[in-house]
Amino acid sequence: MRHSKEAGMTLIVKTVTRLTVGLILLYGIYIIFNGHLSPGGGFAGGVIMALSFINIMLAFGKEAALKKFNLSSAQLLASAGALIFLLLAMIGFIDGHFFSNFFFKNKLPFDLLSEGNIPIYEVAISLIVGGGLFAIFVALVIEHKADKHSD
Amino acid sequence: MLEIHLLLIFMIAAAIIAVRVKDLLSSVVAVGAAGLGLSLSFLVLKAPDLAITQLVVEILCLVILIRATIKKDLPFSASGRWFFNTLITLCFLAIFLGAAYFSLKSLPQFGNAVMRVSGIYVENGMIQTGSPNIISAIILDYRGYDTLGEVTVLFTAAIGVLAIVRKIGRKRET
Amino acid sequence: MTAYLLCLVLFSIGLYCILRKRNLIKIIIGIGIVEYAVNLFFILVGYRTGGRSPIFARDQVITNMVDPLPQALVLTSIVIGLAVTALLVAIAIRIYEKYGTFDITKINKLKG
Amino acid sequence: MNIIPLFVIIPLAAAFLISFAGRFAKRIPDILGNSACFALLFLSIYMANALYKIPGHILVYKVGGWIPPIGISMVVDSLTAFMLVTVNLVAFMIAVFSIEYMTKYTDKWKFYTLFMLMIAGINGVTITGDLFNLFVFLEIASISSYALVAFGTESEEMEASFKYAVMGSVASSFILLGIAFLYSWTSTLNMADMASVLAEKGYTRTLPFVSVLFLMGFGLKAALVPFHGWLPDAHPSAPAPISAMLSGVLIKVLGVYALSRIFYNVLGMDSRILSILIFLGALSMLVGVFLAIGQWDLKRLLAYHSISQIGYVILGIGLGTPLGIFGGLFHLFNHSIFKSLLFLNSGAIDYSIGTRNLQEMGGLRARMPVTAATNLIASMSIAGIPPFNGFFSKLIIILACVQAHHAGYAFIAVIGSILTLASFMKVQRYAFFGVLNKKWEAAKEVPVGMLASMIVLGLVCIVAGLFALPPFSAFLTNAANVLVNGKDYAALVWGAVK
Repeated sequence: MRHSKEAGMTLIVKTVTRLTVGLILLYGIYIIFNGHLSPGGGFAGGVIMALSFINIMLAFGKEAALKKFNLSSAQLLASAGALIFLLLAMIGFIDGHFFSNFFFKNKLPFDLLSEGNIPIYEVAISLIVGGGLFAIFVALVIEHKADKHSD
Repeated sequence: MLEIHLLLIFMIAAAIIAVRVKDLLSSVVAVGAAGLGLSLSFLVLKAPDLAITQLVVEILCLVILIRATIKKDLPFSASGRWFFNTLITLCFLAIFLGAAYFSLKSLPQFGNAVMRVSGIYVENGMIQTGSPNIISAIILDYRGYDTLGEVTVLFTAAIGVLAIVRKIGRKRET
Repeated sequence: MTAYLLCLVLFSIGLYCILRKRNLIKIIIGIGIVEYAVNLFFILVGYRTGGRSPIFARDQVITNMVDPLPQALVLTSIVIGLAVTALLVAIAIRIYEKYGTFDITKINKLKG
Repeated sequence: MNIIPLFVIIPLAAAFLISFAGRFAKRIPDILGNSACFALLFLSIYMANALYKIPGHILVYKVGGWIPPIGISMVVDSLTAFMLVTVNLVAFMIAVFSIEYMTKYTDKWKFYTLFMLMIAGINGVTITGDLFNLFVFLEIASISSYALVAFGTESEEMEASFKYAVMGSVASSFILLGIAFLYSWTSTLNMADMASVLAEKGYTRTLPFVSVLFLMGFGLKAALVPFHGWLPDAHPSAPAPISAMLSGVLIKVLGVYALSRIFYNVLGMDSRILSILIFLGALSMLVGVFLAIGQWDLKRLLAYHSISQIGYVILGIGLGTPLGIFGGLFHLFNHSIFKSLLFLNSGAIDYSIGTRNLQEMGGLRARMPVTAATNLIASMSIAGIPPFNGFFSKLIIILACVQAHHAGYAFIAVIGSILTLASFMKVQRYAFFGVLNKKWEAAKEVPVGMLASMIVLGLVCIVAGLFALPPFSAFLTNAANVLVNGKDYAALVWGAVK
């Protein structure tokens, strides 16, 4: 019973997940890149991306998902995102101030790249959030359960 | 604003159920309902960014809490065992609410935010940052430093959780 | 005014849960409720009657907007709440592994 | 000045780099962590020196180039510089100590990542000029400290960490609620702007409520007596360097510094708040020391003394007179030095013989001479024996009490000091003097790195008494003046922004 659960859920769930997970991921990416035009942004998008991986993990069991993306790569992704964010903020020193937002400016609003480095910030945030939350989830739920088995 | 009052009453009811119910799983589900009520309240209060964020965060919290609590709802001692302590807590909360009531009286009325600084954001935000979404303009440009703090908090929590779930904390050879 | 007060009632319910409940998961839930209440209070404070959400759209003139600053702050605050919840759940799971219970009356290896 | 943001950038960059590369190479966490701490210490001394030359000077950094009420500003005045020197001095010594000590634990890179994040949070709280930003960095420091308390992953540590995390979250909620009330009333978040708006709008019934919320929130973070329940569990459970960091720095910056900054510079201090602070300070002083005397666990005893000594600091700051604030800040500095030294000593004993129980120790002076000597210095400092720094700061606080016509509180302070002396006589008697316990014949002195940081802190204990005398006292007087002339804060910041 427990083992069948570890291997994933029923066929219906698996099929639906297979069909929707790409869409969820795409929606997350859409939200990230349109954060400055419409509601949403790096944070919500990052959580949605993490949720799509969690979805795979819950439907297909942990082996299938962890093969694609494991704990240490999630943590590396989060660190990389944080470093990118900090570096972007420090690039502002060129313009004179920490966090200055100066390149790509002077364009009309309502364009995808209308506003300086905000989209790049959004991507960095989504990396931290996606990686960090996925790492938290794996650490809390999956590895913890695996250890309970070995006891 | 009738909607917001109804939503608040719904949230209070969900919270009371979450506090009172004996079964942990039901409690988690009830608090999830309160979170969805919060998401709807954000929508009613014209904060769509927050509604989306609250919704996805709520789902994630629910998944984590349910996976953490499932099959573990062992019986636990009832909270009303020490009548005296409960009485003190209720007294404290009553005093808190009473004091809050008096201090709320002198705040600006609901629906009349002053917008001393925010007026500047609304006025110049789109031209100065190029972002039509003023929330994005604030969190990533005007107050980008706060967002650095925010992502650092999340990063801290991730590393903290990884540190806490280690199986062996100390090396044991002495 | 009534909305503010109802919001603080929600805060008090969460506080009651933290102070009086004897189960780790219930305490985490109490903290969650308190965070909901504080976040909602911040947004209530920034509401303007008849205001639009603070997002400009093409070819539209918007005169009355709700206060955008509390929304930006609450976004940060939600993330902080999520981080705290994750950390608390991690500690609670480890406590469960060590003691086999979520009941804090049975978790008392420390004296104080 | 362009170096102000570096106080946050350096530890954050170190943390992210350690987490990125730390698991691949063993030495990277040590090297990066220690060099970052050293750079911070150097920068803070440089900053303090720059400010020392011009009394009353204030530096404002506009993050992102936005002028203050619009963007976030960082403000460095004499008080900030004083806190930065205290924090980064202690942090560097603890980082050096951790190189050897933390080899007892697994996954050192996680420790250093969390440690650097904690320093980033503490420095961020210290330099910020924005109320919500203060909250965000306070949360960084708190969350990393919750995780660090549980770093040993034993059951007691988990229990202590959970208690601490719950109390800390409640405190944070109170603080955030207070900020929401203040935002509704003033519609701004910048501390200087808020101070001007509050002065302009005058008294309102919201202010007492907000004051109580902040008092509860920061009082919980500072472990003042009615709110102290978490401290005696959390501080002893952490690894020794983190105990030193928590007791030495964290409760002071998150509690005392934030409290006094907000009350003196933003809300405006009134006599009712002052009398509450004095009362809570005196209460903490007595309750902490009474609870400490009966303890047999060395770290737990030290933790109770932290409550008692924080009481002295709050008593001094709560007097509101120039001399009182001077004494309070002086004691804050001294306490962070000798309390971190005492916790490092307890860590050294634990490293060498593996116990914290005083009854099992005895005669360790013969086996661990340096630890014993530094511990004697720190014990005499905390108990207030003349040539050491603790004596001068306690004397100043007591004199300030008498001067402000609070002779009763002066008497309580003297009693607290005597009881502290008794309690540390017990530590000396059971741990270092007396007959060597047979079990510890093979006990060895700890490695050089750990000794070096303890010796430096011990030397600071001896030298720091000089801060009470001119010309060095100007350093502290300037810092105290920031609080004494609290109402000038807004004008100074606006003057620096232009």
